[in-house]
Amino acid sequence: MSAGLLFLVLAILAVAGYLSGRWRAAAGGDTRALHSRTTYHGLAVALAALLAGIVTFVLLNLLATVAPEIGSRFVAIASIALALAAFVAVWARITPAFRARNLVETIVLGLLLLAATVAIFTTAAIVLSLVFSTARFFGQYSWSEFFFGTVWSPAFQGVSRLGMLPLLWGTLYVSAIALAVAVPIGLFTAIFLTQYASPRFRRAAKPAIEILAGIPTIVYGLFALVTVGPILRDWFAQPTGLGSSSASVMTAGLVMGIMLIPFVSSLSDDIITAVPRAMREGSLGLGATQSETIRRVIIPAALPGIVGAVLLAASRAIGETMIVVLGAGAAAQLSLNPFEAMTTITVKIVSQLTGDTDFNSPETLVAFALGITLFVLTLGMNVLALYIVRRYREQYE
Amino acid sequence: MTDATFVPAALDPERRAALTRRRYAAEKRFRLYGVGAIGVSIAALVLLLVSVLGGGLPAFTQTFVRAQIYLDPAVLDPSGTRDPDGIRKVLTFAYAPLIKRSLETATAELQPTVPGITPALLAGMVSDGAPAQLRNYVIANPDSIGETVEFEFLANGRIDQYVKGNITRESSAGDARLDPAQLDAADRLLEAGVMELRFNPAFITNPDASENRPEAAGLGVALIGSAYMMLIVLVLSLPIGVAASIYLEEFAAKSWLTDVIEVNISNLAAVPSIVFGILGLAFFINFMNLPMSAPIVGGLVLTLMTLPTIIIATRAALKSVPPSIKEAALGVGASKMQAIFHHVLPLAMPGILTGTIIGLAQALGETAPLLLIGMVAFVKDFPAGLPDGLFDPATALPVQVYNFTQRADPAFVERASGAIIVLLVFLVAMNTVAIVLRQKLERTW
Amino acid sequence: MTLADQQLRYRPMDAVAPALAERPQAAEKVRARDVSVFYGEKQALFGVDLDIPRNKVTALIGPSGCCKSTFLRCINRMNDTIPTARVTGSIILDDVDIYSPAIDVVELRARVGMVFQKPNPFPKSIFENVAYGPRIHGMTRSKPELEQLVQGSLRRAGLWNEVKDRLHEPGTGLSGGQQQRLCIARAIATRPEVLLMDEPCSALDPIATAVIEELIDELRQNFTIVIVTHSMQQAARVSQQTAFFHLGKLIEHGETPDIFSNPREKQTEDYITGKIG
Amino acid sequence: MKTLSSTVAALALAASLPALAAAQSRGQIQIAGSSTVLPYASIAAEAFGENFDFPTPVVASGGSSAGLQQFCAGVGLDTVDIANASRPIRESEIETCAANGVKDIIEVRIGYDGIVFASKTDGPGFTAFTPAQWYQALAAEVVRDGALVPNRARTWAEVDPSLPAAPILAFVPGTKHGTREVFEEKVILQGCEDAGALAAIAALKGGDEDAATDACVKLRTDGASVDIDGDYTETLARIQSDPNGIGVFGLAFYENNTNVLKVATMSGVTPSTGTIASGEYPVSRPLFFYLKKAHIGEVPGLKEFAEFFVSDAVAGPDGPLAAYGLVSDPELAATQARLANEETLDPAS
Repeated sequence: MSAGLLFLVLAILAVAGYLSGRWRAAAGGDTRALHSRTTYHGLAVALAALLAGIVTFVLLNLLATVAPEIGSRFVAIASIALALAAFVAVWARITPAFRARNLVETIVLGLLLLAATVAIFTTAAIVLSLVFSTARFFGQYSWSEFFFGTVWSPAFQGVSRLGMLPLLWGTLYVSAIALAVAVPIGLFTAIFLTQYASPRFRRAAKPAIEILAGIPTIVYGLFALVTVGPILRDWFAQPTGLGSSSASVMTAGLVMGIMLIPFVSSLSDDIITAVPRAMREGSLGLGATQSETIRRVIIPAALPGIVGAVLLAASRAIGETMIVVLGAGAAAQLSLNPFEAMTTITVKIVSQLTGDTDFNSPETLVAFALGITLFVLTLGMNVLALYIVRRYREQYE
Repeated sequence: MTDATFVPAALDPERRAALTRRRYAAEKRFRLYGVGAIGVSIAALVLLLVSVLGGGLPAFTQTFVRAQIYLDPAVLDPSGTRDPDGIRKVLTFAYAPLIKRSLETATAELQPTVPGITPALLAGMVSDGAPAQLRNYVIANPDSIGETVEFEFLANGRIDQYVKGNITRESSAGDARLDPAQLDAADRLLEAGVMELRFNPAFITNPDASENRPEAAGLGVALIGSAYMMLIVLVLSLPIGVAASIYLEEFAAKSWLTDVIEVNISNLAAVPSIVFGILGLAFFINFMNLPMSAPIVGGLVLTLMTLPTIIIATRAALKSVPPSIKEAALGVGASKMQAIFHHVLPLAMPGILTGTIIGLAQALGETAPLLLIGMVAFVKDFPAGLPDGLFDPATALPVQVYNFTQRADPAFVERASGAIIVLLVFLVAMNTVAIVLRQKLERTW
Repeated sequence: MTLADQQLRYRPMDAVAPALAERPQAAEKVRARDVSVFYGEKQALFGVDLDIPRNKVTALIGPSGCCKSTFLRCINRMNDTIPTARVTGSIILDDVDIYSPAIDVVELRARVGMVFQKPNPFPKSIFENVAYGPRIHGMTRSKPELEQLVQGSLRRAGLWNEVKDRLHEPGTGLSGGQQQRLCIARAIATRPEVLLMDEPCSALDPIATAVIEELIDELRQNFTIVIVTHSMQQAARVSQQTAFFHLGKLIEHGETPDIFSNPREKQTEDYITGKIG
Repeated sequence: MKTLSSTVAALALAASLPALAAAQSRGQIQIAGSSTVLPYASIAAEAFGENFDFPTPVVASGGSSAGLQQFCAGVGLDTVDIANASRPIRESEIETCAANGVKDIIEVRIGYDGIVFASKTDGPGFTAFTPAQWYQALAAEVVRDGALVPNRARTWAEVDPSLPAAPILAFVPGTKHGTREVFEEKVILQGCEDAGALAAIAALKGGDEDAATDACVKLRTDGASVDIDGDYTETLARIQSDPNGIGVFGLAFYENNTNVLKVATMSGVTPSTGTIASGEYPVSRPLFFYLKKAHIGEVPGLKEFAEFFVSDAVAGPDGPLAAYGLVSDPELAATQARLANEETLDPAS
């Protein structure tokens, strides 16, 4: 019996449960005497049958991965049998006093909780999908070399050196430049739009800027490569003698900064708008100028939210791939010069995973170790962001 | 400290005037920063849009060539029986000489003649897809064998680029794939009206084409793939996201579990998209054995990516509904669940929808995770209808853009920009809907 | 009497009309002439003429939606912050039309302070809340001076004894009544000439209200006060002058006892006796 | 309660998706692997779809490594049928394959990919190179006065006076590319040997040939040699923004862009499908696809497609693959015969 058919049976069972539950509840005649409305009786039967079936199916399938003797036929029959049992059990209990609504609400609450835990399952799945390959990588390559090595040079022939530090440095450097561009511009954009601009200008400008957020990063990458890179090289790097490469940390950082502007500005916009009007009027009523009000009252009040927005933008910068691929070059090196080519963790994840190297070799598996590093990095930043936001909130609420 | 004659310095009118001047200067500066910031953002937007539009609009037109083709029975039906199976056995390779021969006749008629043009060069001016077009026609109309039929073929990508003015005689000098004589012939054919440049809806509706045929490549499969994925994202992430938000916002007690969920959600919003790609590959494809290149996998991965966005927006929307409304419902004897589902949720709906649309728009433009689950693929056949089509191979719009930029023939650059335009149209449309919704339904309490 | 208290009594020269202090001061601090307010196309306030006497409390009363607050907000041009609002007519503060183009809104608001309906302390410490105005206006030269001023303002607002040990805790941590007094302290720290109060007690319990009312009565010595109130009892208790608004029009105004004991207009009488409102 | 009901319905749907998937069967051939082989495979797939009643095969690209990994994941309709690779399958990969039940693998060589050195048409006059020149320009360390010293050459003329006096700026494939391996082996290592450096370094390292080889193929990291992790379009864009640059391209890519690129000879031989097929031009690599024998007969059209791919009409010198830039394999007939007999790789080899 195919699983599709099984689910069809379960669905039919649920519909039947709903209708018959309602009918049985209404059969007493006076529906006003019921504790719960008839719909709830129907839903109780339907939900009980559906859930019993699905839970049995999932559990038995999980069991089947360790005990292969459980066949799919057995799983299907057991699921339907349990669904039927639940159906009958609930249906039989339907009386005017049956607290069907409470039962339905308990089940629904359970479902809501389940939906909320999807986030946890996703995280677990991410960790699981990274951790085995990472373990294989560290079986072939020393962990201390990976975390503290300062040379990144995978090789087809001879010995690869897979030190993560140059990549981490490149990641942080590019992100720092991107934030240095995006945060002031984004913040001032948000301030201007919320505090100074006429409603008409705001209505036109805000969506226009938000379009920047919708442009695929590949477009930004080409923009970096074709336009920004050569301009920076010809106007800044070469005259100052800092470098002659059009692909540089500065190129990628600037373009990524442009990409992040709407990100910072939308978030800050919402946060600034959320600052109570009373706060603003209180300051203006004291004779503060607009800018004094913004600098001394609105920004401090909105600060936790803005910090959160900036950290979110930072995670975004750290995780960005396409712009760096095209804008920053692929050279893994530790350098302070922003006009030199560098590379980031994400770029190397993609390139090592989509490359032509042996898929069992450390050169390919290193991508998973890099992935987990990146994951831990963004996790750390988010915990920090949450901590900051909560601390401030407690202080001012 | 009872000195009544003490006058604070601030009250000295001159100092005060100076201070006021300074304050106004600061105000002006501050405002200028704002104007500057907006200017930079908008300038960047305009620059980007101009480069995309300039490069991509020509992709919506295409050059076509009309030709009279003699469907030679000796080649197409060697057995002479008009047996459909026999006709099918003749491969496209046999059709190419027919086109070559017909074009040769056509050029001979062109007055004045084009010097240096050879049949091979002429045949090179039509798309590589022309033989297949011819073969499909013959299979559909076996009776036409032996007749001369007029066909309209796509012109070869190089010729098309020349007609559009993207390449000139100077810039194509030295191009091994384009002979000056072909350009002369193209000029002549344009004059004669045999060749023309016109709007090409096939760019939207056709599937992708191989690297030899940039002129035939379209976005059809990518559009359907993207649509399927968005459908999955919508169907899954909206209910799950709303359910999770309701739990967290209305029911969750402050506990370690709630904390863990909160941290997880905000973390997932920031996890690099490439990591979701690894997840999709390891979990959905390798563990759950879902097919590669299928919209279902892309949809699931994007759902997981979109969930945090929707949850965050939904929670904000739920929060903005004043507690007094819930209390009013509770006050007339509704259960908490009823109060939320009957009153709070409908009031929060505009905010939830806005968040959902923005989440969908984000998912629509996402490329990196799809690279790892086989969506960067050459897919020629359209996926089936729903729900089976969810498991058929397809690509997605942003991936198609990436795919086009990877190809050797420069004619694909134009198609990449064209695809970006289509993508942007969708994104702008979705964002507009979100904005209109927000403005129409926005409520202040 | 502390220095701060003296400072609070002292009024600076008017920057626009520096010779004003030497002239005999008129009995009216503020004179409104034919003031109308439009929100977009809609007219909200219709040709109001009203004189507000110096160092007295003027109460603006009337049913909700009668635009008392709108009129109040005209006096320090807070309506400027609403993009669609437009004000016509003139409001003369001492000798200066505050709607003339030469007027600096920022200075005006320093001279005409405002206390709002809901307490709105800034998300800063109590001290910083009060010090905010003096700081932005550059009123003090040194830290001790500022501290003096903050202390004086808090004293005048009757809050000093309650908060002197926790000046550096957030102002948002105070009770509603304390918050409102903090906002009053904040407003008087810039030593305004006129203090506008927009239903300052509507969010407070009766005890806190009584404290504020007492405070208003004291502040009257130094400030010209205009208060919008919903409560006729409150108007009767704290004000010397009362103006009655109805549907965007000023119906009548005069000495508070007169208005309450024998109103000239029917509408006023109806309102006072509770027939409308 | 409507919202609630639809929520429940959606959850049920979510739970049933994997089940639906299991019920699916597949009509089309699935191919994954090298992005270098992708263009050829897609041309072949397109032509196959046009000429046969089978669906057009789906060609995914994600690199040889990812393709082979998918290929080796197991046997069955939820795995790919064909993996494209720009290098031969490795021993360890065959082992992983075998461990997952993929035992009978048919190896098919479709032809060769020529690797050429090209620069901007109006750039410096890079017209002729030898491997030794490339080695001396790009090696991280060179032998000078009996010691290994960092390479300090700034211009090509410093390497060899016959070359233009343009700064050294080479865009070479990143270490993820199979092309890089060929480049290292057939240009840099060859150059190292030609220049006599291999022997000199080996002598310096006490006769350790492997260490000498490692030292030879180590490229400069001071910006003279730039790794490109993207594809050739990126190399081209780099060259267009840096006119002094010279890039390493696939022959097919160069042939599609002859109007902006000019190619240099290597050891006096001009790269072309002819010179590469004859072996005169030294830098090329074979391209492969791997086929699961177990899937023949299970996936409709699989063998037909494989045979069509390497048929004379497609992969021969006059076929569409060659027109695109594939160097046709002179031994194509042998490949066709092996495929017809379904000869598999010997797991022991």
